[in-house]
Amino acid sequence: MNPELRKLKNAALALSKKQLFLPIFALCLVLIINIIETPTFFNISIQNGVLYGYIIDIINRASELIILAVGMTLVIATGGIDISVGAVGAVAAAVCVRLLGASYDAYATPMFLSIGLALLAGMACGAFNGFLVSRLKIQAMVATLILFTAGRGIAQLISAREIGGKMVPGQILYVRMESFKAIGGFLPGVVVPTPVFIALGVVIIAYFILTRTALGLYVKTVGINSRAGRLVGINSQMIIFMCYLICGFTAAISGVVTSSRIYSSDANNIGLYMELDAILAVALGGNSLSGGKFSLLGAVIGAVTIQALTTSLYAMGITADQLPVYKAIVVVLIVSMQSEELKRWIRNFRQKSEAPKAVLQ
Amino acid sequence: GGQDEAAAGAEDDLIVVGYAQVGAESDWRTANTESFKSTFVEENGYRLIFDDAQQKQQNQIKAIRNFIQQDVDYIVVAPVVETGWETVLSEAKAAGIPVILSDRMMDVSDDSLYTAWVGGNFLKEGQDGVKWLNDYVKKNGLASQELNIVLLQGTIGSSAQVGRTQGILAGIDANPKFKLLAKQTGEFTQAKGQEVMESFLKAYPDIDVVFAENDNMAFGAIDAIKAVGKQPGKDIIIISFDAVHEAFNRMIAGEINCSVECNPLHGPRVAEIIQKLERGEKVDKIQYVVEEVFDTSNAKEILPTRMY
Amino acid sequence: MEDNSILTMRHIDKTFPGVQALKNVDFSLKSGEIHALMGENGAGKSTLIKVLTGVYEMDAGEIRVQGQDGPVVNHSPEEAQRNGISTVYQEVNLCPNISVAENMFLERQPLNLFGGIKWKTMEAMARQALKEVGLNIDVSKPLGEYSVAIQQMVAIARAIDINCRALILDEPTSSLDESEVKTLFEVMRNLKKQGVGIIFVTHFLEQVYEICDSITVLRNGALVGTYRVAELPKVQLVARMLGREFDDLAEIKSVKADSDSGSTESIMVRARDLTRAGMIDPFNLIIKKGEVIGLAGLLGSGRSELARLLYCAEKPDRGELLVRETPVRTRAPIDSMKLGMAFLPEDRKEEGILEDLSVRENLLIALQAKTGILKLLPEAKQNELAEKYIELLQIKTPSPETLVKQLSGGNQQKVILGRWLITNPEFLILDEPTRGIDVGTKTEIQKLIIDLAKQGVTVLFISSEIEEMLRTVNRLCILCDRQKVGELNNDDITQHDVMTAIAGGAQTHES
Amino acid sequence: MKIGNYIKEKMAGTGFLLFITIIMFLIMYAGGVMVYSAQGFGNMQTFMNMLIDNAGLIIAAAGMTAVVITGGIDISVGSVIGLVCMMLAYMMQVMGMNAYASIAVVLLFGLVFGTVQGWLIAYMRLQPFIVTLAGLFFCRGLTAVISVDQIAITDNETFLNMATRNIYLFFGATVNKRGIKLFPFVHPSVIIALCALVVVWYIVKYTKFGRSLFAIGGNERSALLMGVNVRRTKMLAYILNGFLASLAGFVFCLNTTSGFVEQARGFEIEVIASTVIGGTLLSGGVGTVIGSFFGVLIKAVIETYIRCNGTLSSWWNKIVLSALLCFFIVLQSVFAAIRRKRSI
Ligand SMILES: Nc1ncnc2c1ncn2[C@@H]1O[C@H](COP(=O)(O)OP(=O)(O)OP(=O)(O)O)[C@@H](O)[C@H]1O
Ligand SMILES: Nc1ncnc2c1ncn2[C@@H]1O[C@H](COP(=O)(O)OP(=O)(O)OP(=O)(O)O)[C@@H](O)[C@H]1O
Ligand SMILES: [Mg+2]
Ligand SMILES: [Mg+2]
Repeated sequence: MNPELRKLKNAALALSKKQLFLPIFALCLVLIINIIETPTFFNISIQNGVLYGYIIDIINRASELIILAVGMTLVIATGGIDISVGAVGAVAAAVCVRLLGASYDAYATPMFLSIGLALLAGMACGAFNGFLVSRLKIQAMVATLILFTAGRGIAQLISAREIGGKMVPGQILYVRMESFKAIGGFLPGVVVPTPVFIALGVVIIAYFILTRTALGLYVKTVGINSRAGRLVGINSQMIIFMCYLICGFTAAISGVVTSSRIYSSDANNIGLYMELDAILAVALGGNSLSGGKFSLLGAVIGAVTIQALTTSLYAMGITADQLPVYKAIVVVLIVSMQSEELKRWIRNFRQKSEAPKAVLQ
Repeated sequence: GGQDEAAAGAEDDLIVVGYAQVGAESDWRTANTESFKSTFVEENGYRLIFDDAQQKQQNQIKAIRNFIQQDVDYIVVAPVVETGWETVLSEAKAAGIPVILSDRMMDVSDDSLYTAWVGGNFLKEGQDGVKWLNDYVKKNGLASQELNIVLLQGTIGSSAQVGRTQGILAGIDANPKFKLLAKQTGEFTQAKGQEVMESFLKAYPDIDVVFAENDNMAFGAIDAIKAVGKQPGKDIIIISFDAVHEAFNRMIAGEINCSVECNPLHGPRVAEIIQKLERGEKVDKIQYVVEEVFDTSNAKEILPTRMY
Repeated sequence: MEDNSILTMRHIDKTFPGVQALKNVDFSLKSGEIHALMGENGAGKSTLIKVLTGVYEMDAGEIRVQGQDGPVVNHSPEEAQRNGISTVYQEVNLCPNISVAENMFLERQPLNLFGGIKWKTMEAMARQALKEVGLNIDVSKPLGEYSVAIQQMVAIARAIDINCRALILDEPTSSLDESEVKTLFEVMRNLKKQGVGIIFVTHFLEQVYEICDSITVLRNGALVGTYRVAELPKVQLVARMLGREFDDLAEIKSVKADSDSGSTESIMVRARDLTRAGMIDPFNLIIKKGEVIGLAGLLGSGRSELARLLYCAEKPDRGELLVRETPVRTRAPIDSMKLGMAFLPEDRKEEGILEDLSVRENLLIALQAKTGILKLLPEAKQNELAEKYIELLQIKTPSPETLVKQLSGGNQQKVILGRWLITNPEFLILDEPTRGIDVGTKTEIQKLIIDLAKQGVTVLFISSEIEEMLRTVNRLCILCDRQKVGELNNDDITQHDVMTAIAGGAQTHES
Repeated sequence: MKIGNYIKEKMAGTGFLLFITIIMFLIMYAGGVMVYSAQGFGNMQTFMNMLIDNAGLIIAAAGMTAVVITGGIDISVGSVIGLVCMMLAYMMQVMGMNAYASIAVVLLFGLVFGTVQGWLIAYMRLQPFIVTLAGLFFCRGLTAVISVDQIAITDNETFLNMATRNIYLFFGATVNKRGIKLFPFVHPSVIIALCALVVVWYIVKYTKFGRSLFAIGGNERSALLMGVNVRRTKMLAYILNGFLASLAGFVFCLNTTSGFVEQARGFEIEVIASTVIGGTLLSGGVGTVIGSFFGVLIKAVIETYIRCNGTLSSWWNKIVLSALLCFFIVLQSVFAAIRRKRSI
């Protein structure tokens, strides 16, 4: 009995691993098309001491999205959604830059302190969302809509500059100290862009927490049936709250990274429309937006896929404003590729169907 | 009803002006708003009703309708876009309220719908940019050699983009030595500007000149250029527009060679027009604000005098 | 096609990943007969029905329906309905958010000339149809506001109202109690007179012998045989179902005999004037350590609510609760768990299973929650426990990693039971634990309860089957109209005594 | 007494949210009239403007309601509207097409687009959010493909007449400073919107299709077992919504008489917001078309507050707007919670 059960279990595990197969496949597809289109796509060279090339660009630019996707995955797993991440990022960026101050030789506030406070600001926003959703039972999309709008206003308010003797908000503040640019650029003597490390760090920590603690299981439970979850002693409200908190945190990180890239706080544009890409990333990772089961790595791959798509479309000389058309088509292709229904059709096509009619899944 | 008249009576002396602003999407815009807010104050005999459209035309249309209900004396609009004002302006006309445009033009079937327009001449700005480049190459004796040019456009369709692109392209065509390699929109933002410039640099290793249709995109471009180990302002000439505060710092640092001003201080000019209209005088429809060209040579002394 | 058979199924095969649910099954239903479909949990009853009604597509086999020459394939329940087959599936399958009337007439609403729904007419019709099954409720309220039992009756009423040649009832009685069952049988007899053929799935043998004409037995997805009721005594039927000789009543009796000794004097739980508005009136209750106490009452009498209050699934409005004589301010279920309580809810679908989690995760979630978020149970331990309880409760599943939603109804119930046993609780609250469980396992569970009691575990046991409770409990607590109306010590009292007690309670309550 | 019963009935079940939504609207409107009477909040026309400004929103919200009731969502509406405006502008201004022909074309497009999305969601079982997100990208991009310029409709007389014709009410006139007597009026767009509203309301409340939407939203599986053709119904919902989106686009274009790439960007958020304010649950199964209508009006009132205040800078505008929104939503949820307690 036992050994064969083991076998079955391993088989099942293998299957669940397969879940990641399609997202990866999709990513590869995008990349392969590239070689055909732009042969130089995979060239990586070292220019003035740092790695250089499309691939590096993709990973580098995907970093923020990856970081966001981590938080978004959790939120979505609880059956919610957070459309405020972009704005929250802007808030964090504003806090960070405002604190750092705009001088060439010294920060008004030590860098790590101001970054820390920026992250706190992000978590505060996350807490706000979490409170609305978990305690007041407000529908996630609407609850987060509030910061989605207010966030940028707050960010503008924070990024004030002294003009003609009085502080005028709604400015674009610039950080001049080179050392701040390292976060979004390169650490001295390192050939890989810093954001990549940050993204990697976030993913690893998240993965560790989810696999070493029961958080992952709890989140799934809450997402599947929070009532049942409550009866088996899981504090659904707490879990949901935490997920939004984490999401706010990741949003803040990505915001700070972006602001360091442009070493300024552009309240109107930092993280603009990022929420959509983040959600898309989660979905491309083979996750259901209705909550429950989730795959963190899937989301990460999804994020990279999106950036790869964008970068390569640019490389193919498609203009920014027409890009969405192609993006849309590819997205539809990828998700249909992952759809149960398609698999079923193929199966039916090959031989009589084995699984229950997907009507009931 | 009665209350209206009462309210109106109380402040008969004040001229009520409704200003439908685009938003606060750039320093330029904020400066423009400030200029209006500081001009139309009670001391000068005005009451300003300010409305911020959050970069959305439909909001602006709503605002104008609201101004009509608030029964203002003048409506000032800085249109988000040039098009689509037929319906609401005809309502304003029916209510007999004069409409003055600031910054962007309006494209309507009959231009009696608005009284006057105040703003910068984007076409001229574009031409000034190229003109500066021509002088520059002459001065530095580069006139003989070919110059490879790329153009970072603004948000497609915005009149700043349309006008400047037009001016720049015309100028480039005029000079056989100038060669336009590529143009793409950076949507007026630093991040996009950087991203687009990066792809330019990959595609074309030998770029000599960058036109950026606003300063922010230029800042992005500068980073992209630095990233490939070239020197902005030396290896690659950078010409940008707007001449915001930060742009001067960059010119002083020698990273931007030239920035063509786009003057946001429309308030006083509009006030003039209103005064004329109050006196029943005739005003001419198109009124440009004065705009200059700044470059590394004069940036340092000008900077302290800048209001934005 | 035979004389008067309404539908016949031949050589039906159906495989799911990991299990062959149906192997070459034949089945035929005559008009005017009530045909019982029997088998253990996971035998394939529901699957057969779902294949018949086009919920699943079969791998092989053919279905013939009276009036159609040539085999028919139903691609959807809708199509099945058009072929004169109306079905009540296992588990209530109605929409909680829309009104009772709408649930009854969905897709069949009475329309006016402009294709608009005539609401008033519809609600009148609904009221009428529900009267037929002895239900008199506000049909304009959302279905979700009524208890499981009522929902079940609505589902039945709906199926009956669709005038059909074949009516399929998959475990309709599992959540009903005596009186409802009686009315249901009345209705079934009438239909029978009208020549309707009825497929009736249940785990209650008495009911089968009370109303059915013939029996088809499935075991592990294979057909054992079809018999006339008269020709097949109870004992043999059970033997056919389980594939081994077995006399449940005898076994249980013997067990019960010594079960009383389980109870001691130390008190486990004491409730003082515990109450929650609209659910149950204030009640006092003392449960001794190691005793098995049952809650008897009619539908909506407040049994579940009483249980829920003890576990703090809902917060009481007033009153206090003492566990081991120390008052508790429990705020959430987790606190009750920490006190050694365990609660198996009545509504498996809504509050029990976590559909998209594996059997293993479903088994271990409670223990995990108890150990805390930071200490994840080691993989090895998880598998060990999971396998242990899968064997102990004989849960039919391809592997511990199978999604629990893929198990048969009864097996899902076992999983939830296992979930709580793993936490080895001191006070076990079971609300309808044997609902939808087959005879074999049912007795297993009853024995289990008694064994637990022997080991000093206190058990609160709710069942709509008074028989079953009489076999297991030491003490019965009678509820009526959301009031506790009395207690009976279980020494040779009969079902009748209990019923009278309930009735009596009702009278005292009236006056 | 009778009214009391009526209200009780309304309070029962899902009617409750609708009920409080309407009450809230009335309160907020009354408040506005009191505080901002000097700013002409009390004028009949101010209310009419709410309808004129939001005609498109009203239609889109009605469509969204139908989709959300099934537990789905459509975030492509904003882009569809943008695209429709661009198509109209391009066809009439650049290609010089006849107004009615162009309108027919865009409505047809709406149907087709809705069908495609519906098919992908209902038959390919792709997630609504993602499919419509792709739809959002697609339409926005297509708009740019058609033209990157701002195209104003200035030549097409028929269309401009439709756009600017005033339909007057013959009461509630106001006289402004310049002594001009202004009768309150609406544009044809409002009439179209209200008609669409009524039709959708009827469909949702009084047709089999409409009720099936609720069943699916409540429990798709059960709906299927009860014999609902889930796939077809879902697909139809998205077709309906696609059509209404394009109709909204047309109405929107009547108001803006132009097409450009950024047109109606982010509009979907407004649509969803008003739908939810109107008491529709994004989890599906609960919602009313009338509710969504009042959702729109409530948004309009909040915005009018800010306009009448007339001093808020860009950032405060954002903050105050969402603060008011937040306040409203929280209040709503509190009411809902109280009621949940009551019912049990
Ligand atoms: N959707 C499904 N996917 C995979 N396996 C399934 C599915 N549905 C049922 N099964 C398997 O088919 C077998 C028969 O299940 P079925 O529900 O027919 O049993 P049953 O006779 O109805 O039992 P019960 O009396 O508990 O309802 C079981 O082993 C079950 O695990
Ligand atoms: N969700 C609910 N909404 C409104 N009333 C409810 C709800 N749940 C239970 N009730 C009412 O509370 C009373 C007690 O219900 P409860 O479920 O405890 O009865 P019961 O004895 O368990 O009967 P059964 O479990 O067989 O339905 C019933 O009158 C029922 O109508
Ligand atoms: Mg079954
Ligand atoms: Mg119960």
